[in-house]
Amino acid sequence: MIWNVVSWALLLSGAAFVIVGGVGLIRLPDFFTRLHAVSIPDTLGAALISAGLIIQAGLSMVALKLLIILAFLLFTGPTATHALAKTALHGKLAPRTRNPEKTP
Amino acid sequence: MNTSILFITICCILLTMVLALYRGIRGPTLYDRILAVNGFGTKTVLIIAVYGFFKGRPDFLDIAIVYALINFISTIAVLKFFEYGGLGGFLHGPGAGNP
Amino acid sequence: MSLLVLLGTMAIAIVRLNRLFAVVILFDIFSLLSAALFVSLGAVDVAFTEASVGAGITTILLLGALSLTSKRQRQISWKRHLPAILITVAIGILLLFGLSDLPRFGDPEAPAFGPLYSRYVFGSPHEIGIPNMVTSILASYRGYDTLGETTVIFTAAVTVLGLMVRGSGARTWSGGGMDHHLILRINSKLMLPLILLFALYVQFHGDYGPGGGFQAGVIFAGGFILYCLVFGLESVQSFAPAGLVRVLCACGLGLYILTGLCGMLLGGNFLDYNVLAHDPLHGQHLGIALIEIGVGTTVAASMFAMFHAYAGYEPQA
Amino acid sequence: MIDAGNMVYWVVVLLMMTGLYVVLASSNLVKKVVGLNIFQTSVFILYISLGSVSGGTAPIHVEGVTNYANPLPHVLILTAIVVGVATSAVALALAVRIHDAYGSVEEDLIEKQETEQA
Repeated sequence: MIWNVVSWALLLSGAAFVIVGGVGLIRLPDFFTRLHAVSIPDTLGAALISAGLIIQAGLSMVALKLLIILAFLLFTGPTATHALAKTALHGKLAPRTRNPEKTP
Repeated sequence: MNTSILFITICCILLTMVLALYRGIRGPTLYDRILAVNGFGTKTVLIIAVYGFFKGRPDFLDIAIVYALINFISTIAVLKFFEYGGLGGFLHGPGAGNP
Repeated sequence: MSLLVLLGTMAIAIVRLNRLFAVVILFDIFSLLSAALFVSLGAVDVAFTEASVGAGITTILLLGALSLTSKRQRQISWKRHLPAILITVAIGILLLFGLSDLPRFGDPEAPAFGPLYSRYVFGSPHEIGIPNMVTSILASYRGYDTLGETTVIFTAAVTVLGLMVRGSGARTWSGGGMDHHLILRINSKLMLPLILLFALYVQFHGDYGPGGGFQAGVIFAGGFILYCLVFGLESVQSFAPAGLVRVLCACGLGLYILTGLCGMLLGGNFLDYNVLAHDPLHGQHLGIALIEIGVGTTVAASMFAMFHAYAGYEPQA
Repeated sequence: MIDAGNMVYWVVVLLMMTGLYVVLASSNLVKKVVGLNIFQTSVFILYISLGSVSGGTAPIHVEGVTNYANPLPHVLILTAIVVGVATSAVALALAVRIHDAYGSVEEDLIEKQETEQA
């Protein structure tokens, strides 16, 4: 019973983080700030939701697969975002700064 | 109770997918679109995992793993296309892929 | 349900965009969405295929074609729009009329659930002896169909190679990797064995869960494509030379046909696996495993060969 | 005809129409291929939804479950997807060669060149 409650709490908080990331993707002003928004559901949201599901699955093959999924996500997500930021910088996309000329 | 919690989680992820979709359609830069695709892939992975539990047959997590992998590969392909203007060598010189 | 609305939105957004690069990206999202829809409709094997093929290979091939052609679409004149809209609306109205004849969605009395359905669904666990009915139909009941599809893929690969590769295709390339992405290079190196291992798991687990030769082949090719993208085209030449890949394309198809012929030699029909071993169930297992390997080899080699043809193409002056 | 259960069919028709429209209206050959792919996806969804049954699960045998979705359309569509990507690869290869020969993948520009040569 207590594990059920823990699992629900993890799932709901994970969902909350996913939503926060989504809102950030819309609301933040430029590309580099939006990168931050995407990494929240990629890492924390995915970790919390998988943890909640693992508790529900118990010790089984399903839990192992969930762990593999989590590992892949934690591996690929930051790598892809990093490469993306690097490519954007190379592609002459300037981050938005306090410089009044650049603020829209 | 458990199913309703799972349902709420699915709804939250779907809402975020809609938001990412908005970013993917609106742009403004192409990097934003790639970012949207990348985020969208992660959310699809999560939604498939949660959906399996919601339906009571969580044996299909393999699909979620494929998503995570393929999403990574296609993101890298897009980046490569961008930076080098092609999938292979320097076909048109670096930076030629920039629109 | 909401997935459907999203799909519709995506399609319309694709129509409206003129920048082809954005179109490709949106198409990537579109196939992710349709795969999620397939999962929710219970078609896990189809979702598996769509996820690996639609979102992976199609996107990469479209990008390859874009890099060799123009990146923008010209504005379309109204002369072209109007007849297209008229034809589309007319056909749409006809299709809507056709809808009224379709059975209700999810109706268990629909014609699709006749005797054939019962035979496949309830006969397969006894006759073939594997839990995944999709695999048993794909490889055993309708093995002829799958042989045809594999031949189509082989032919497509041959056509693409014929169109895009000049000379022996064994030219050496230099400097094609993503050299300054250090983190990406190291992580890809770590990912590659995991991807290949997972592809093998999909290949051999296809009897029990979603997966099989088609999906495994695509994932296998995907791993090599990732390596090619990050480290340059020539890096793969040492262990997967172009000639070997082409031979493998044919070998997979050959294995499939040979398995079928073995059935004939042992006294059964073409692609009859019951006679392959001492008892029918064993024979079925053996036959399905063999032709899945054949399909996987052909698909992996064809996909990789096609990627290589696009990536290594030099435009003529 | 208009109820939530049949919404899948409506989306299928919508996707078919958009795919057809892209194929007809756009002059760019690569975009035409994308349109063909959209059209193809709509056919896939139609087949799969015809084979699905309310309350049915994925057609992988487990003890105690008797209500499965129809596996036959799944097989047809599974192979159709892989064949679809193979044929689009051929189409794109042709587009690349056309670009080599004419310097463009826009239909009207190619036609103009053809008429000038004739």
